[in-house]
Amino acid sequence: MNRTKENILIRLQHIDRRWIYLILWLVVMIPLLFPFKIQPRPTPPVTQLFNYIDTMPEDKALAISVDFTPDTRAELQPMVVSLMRHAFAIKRRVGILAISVYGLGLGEEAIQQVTEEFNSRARNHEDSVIYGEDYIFWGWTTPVLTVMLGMGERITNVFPVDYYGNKTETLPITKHIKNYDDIGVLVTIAASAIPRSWINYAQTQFGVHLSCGITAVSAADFYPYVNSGQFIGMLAGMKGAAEYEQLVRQRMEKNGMTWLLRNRGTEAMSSQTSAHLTIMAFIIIGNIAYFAVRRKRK
Amino acid sequence: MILLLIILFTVTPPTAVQVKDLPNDDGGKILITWQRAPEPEIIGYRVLRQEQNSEEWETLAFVGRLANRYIDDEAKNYLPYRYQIIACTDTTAVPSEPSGFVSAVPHWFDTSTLPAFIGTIILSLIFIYFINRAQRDKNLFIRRIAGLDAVEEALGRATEMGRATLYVPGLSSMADVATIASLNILGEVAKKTAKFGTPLIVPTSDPIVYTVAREVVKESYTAAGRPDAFHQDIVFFVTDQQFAFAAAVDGIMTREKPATNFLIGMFWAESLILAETGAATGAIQIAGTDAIAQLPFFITACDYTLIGEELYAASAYISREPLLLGAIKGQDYSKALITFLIIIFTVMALVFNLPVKNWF
Amino acid sequence: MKRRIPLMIVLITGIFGAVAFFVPHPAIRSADELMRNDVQRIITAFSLVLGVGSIVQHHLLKIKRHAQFWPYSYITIIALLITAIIGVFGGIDVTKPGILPTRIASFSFHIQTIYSNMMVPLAATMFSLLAFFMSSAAYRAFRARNLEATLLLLSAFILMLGAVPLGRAIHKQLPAFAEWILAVPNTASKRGILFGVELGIFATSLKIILGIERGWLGGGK
Amino acid sequence: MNIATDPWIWIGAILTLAIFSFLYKENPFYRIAEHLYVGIANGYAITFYWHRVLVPSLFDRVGAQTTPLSTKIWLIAIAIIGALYFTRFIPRISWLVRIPIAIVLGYASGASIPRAIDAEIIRQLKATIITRHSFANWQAGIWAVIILLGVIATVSYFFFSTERKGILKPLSYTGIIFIMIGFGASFGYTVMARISLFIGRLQFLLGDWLGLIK
Repeated sequence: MNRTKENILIRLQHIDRRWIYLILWLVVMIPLLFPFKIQPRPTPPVTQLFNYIDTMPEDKALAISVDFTPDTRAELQPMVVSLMRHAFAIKRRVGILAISVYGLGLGEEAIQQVTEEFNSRARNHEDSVIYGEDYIFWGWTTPVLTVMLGMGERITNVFPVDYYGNKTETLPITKHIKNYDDIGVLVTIAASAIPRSWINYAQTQFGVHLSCGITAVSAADFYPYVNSGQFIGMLAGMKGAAEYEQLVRQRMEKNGMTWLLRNRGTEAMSSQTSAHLTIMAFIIIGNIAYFAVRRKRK
Repeated sequence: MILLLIILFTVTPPTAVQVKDLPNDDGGKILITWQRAPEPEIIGYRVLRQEQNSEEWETLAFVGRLANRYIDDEAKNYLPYRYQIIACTDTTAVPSEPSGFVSAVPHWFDTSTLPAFIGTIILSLIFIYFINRAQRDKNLFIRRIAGLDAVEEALGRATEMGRATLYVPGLSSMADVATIASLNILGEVAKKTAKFGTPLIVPTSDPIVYTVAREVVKESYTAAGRPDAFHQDIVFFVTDQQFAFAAAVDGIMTREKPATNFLIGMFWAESLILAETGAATGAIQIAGTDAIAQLPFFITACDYTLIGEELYAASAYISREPLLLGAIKGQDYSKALITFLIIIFTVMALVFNLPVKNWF
Repeated sequence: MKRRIPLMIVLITGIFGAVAFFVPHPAIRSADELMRNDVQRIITAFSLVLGVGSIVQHHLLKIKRHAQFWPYSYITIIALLITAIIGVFGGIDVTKPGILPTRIASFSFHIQTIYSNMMVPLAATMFSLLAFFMSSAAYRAFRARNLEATLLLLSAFILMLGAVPLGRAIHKQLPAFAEWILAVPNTASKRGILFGVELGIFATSLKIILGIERGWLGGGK
Repeated sequence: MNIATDPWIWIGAILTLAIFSFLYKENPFYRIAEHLYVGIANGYAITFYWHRVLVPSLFDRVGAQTTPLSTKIWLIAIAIIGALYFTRFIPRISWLVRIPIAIVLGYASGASIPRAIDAEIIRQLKATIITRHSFANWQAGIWAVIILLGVIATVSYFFFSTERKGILKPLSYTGIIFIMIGFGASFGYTVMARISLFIGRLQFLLGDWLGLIK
């Protein structure tokens, strides 16, 4: 009996790594296919941004700058989606732009998804979100400095035509979003140092309120700006996205929008959580086996 | 006239417009500062410039309402300019008084780099002293580094098993110290594989590193008295693409099953891809890098890891080259100097409350 | 001569490279820009020929010798040739077509298409293998053998726990503790290693410029 | 289920699976993907250097009428130096290959000297110094002291001139303790980012390719 037990432990110590790979594959894939509910508790930086947007005056718009590239999509795209949902749910105008040309496709994808979610459930004109009235996709232009400074004077000068080729001057929303003064908060979603440029130019020169959504890896670099109040809160990595999704879901339910929407951040977070727990379990099992065998040997 | 009066009453013009040549630059830049107007309806300021002997004012830029400085970086050197700042609201524009004239001048020394300049001089002197001393005193002491015993042992094992040795000199260029240190170690490893007659595989990711590594190995085979054993396929270039290189080396590791893998040099995220595949094939693995972010992965997946500076020391130790040993000495004394400075400055700051952080 | 001329060159270009850092004057700075933009870039581009020559030769040799798995060598050589031909003659810019058409009906085989649909998935997948390798490395290596290994294990464990909701559930301060490890002991050790590494960079650069470090000459006379 | 019809998605998916198959064992699919990858990567490098470096920096400028003659001569001289790399294949003058290497290496070495000191050594030294300001709140002050001790201990671990005796012994041991805690932290901190990469690949396979998730 003891002998077999020891054998198992020894074998466990030198288990074929492919079992580990298989388990990891499954624990990441299954939650993606069949999302289970974990409800991450919102951390202060996330709540701070949510509350700020939630209580923004009605005439202030939310601006989202899609500053990342497709390689960090898994982490950052859910932020764009849930920020848009939040603004539409509380009927605030939304302006979207891209600092990186690769952000255009990602911005467009998020717009398609969220407007479809709202418009397919709208019963009247009031409920639906309409391009050029409720939101605008300014698109992309270069150089970066021109965008960040020019938007403080007049957005239509920076983006004379929008992403779809409309003259921005002719769109009704333009009357309400002339420059930074009409933007309640601009959220830059990025995996690079771009949020710092937004602070250096848009904020120091125009005092625009900023916030950011970044990858988990770069969170440590941006914490100081949150602490100093230069960013109103921050969404960091999938965890930040998932927490924001939960807050938006609760807000929408309160507003009577009890829709079943995909929350990619939350779903990915279930994968993340199960993967982390699995790896930690591996470490624990490895050590139990190690110590059990070592004690036997003594 | 009435309209103009209204404007003047509602918005005050920017005041105290100051101009000066930007210091420490390559010329062509003038710094303009001003006092902001207090009115909240101002959206920003327009910066205007006039050349001496010209009537024309040109608009340089529009800056935000919180800005109180602008750097004109399009000035011609030695040509005097003056500037004017216009406060703009949605409907009005109120100009300041024009500034005085100033011209941009290029500078020969960037005073902000003075600490680095002093540092460069001091450290250079330390190193040159020790390198000189090393030439006279052949017995400079360097403590033995544990990982080096592992090198011998690993090569011995490869011979016993009759299997190949894989040596990856990192993915960076010759400009990286880690690559140079790695090629020094490669020279010694190649001498041993030549002597024992075990096959050596050296995939590279930089064309120049490939060229140099090839010469290094060739020379080692000659030095070991086995020039016949050197063939042109020992060292080869794979690709400069990070993950394509990792894919290829993973393939080599699993197909050739080397008994020993050396992963020494500069690595990025591919470090663990290589190290874990190597561990799976059962090879003895010796890693060494100064890429701090990759060290945790080598530590977990390799049998022995030369951490940061140990890599340079190992390259000096293994080659027993007095000049390299002298440099290690110089490094030790420089570190002692840095430690000393940290402590001294801290004491000065805490005890005497001196603003040490503003000194450099 | 075979050694002296190259050693003279490193001395001159080396001193120039260092001086350019301290001197903003356009006389030096524009020369520095020429050095970086023209000289370095163009010379590096030529060096690729050595690399490509080597990989092609390596695989031709395998084919010739019928070494193990030699048929796969054809794949590398053919893929290299096709990609280079499409890229060089088809143009790299989607908006500026080259002399080679890169589209058959609706099927594009432009170099950027190849890049985003073959190189990117391949790179991303190789990169993502790390998720697996981290698990197996952690399982194998994170054993509490001695104090050092235990600390390595514990700090990794706490950081992982801090990243998931469970960490907060165990103790409210756990995520903050994880951050503290990252911000305090981690910073200290990184900084300590960095001093040595940067001094090593300094010393080696100095040795190269002064002609003491000659490994790069690659032996020979 | 809404499987992709774009052939490129299929190619991407097949290559993705071929690389993942390596986790099980080295196999012909992986071998094909690996050899293909190396070939394409080199082909792409040729394309890149041709279109992004040689054409705009060299050929276009030498060919343009507006380029001054001195610049043309200068550019041609650089090209000749670059071409010296080819002498590696000619044994008698193969030493000439050292000239372009010397130019690239010398400049890079020289440029890195002041930068190593300015950006790294001085900045990190400055950050480690404790001032009264560090004690603005007592916690931050204690952390600053720990960092200072940790830095000194870690530095002492890399002291090679003497054996580890006397004060160096406990100090360098403290150093390795800091190093191990730091490495563990980096490892644990990176896990999330790497899992994210894998989630990204699964989203491609299950979403873009198979259409199982939207």
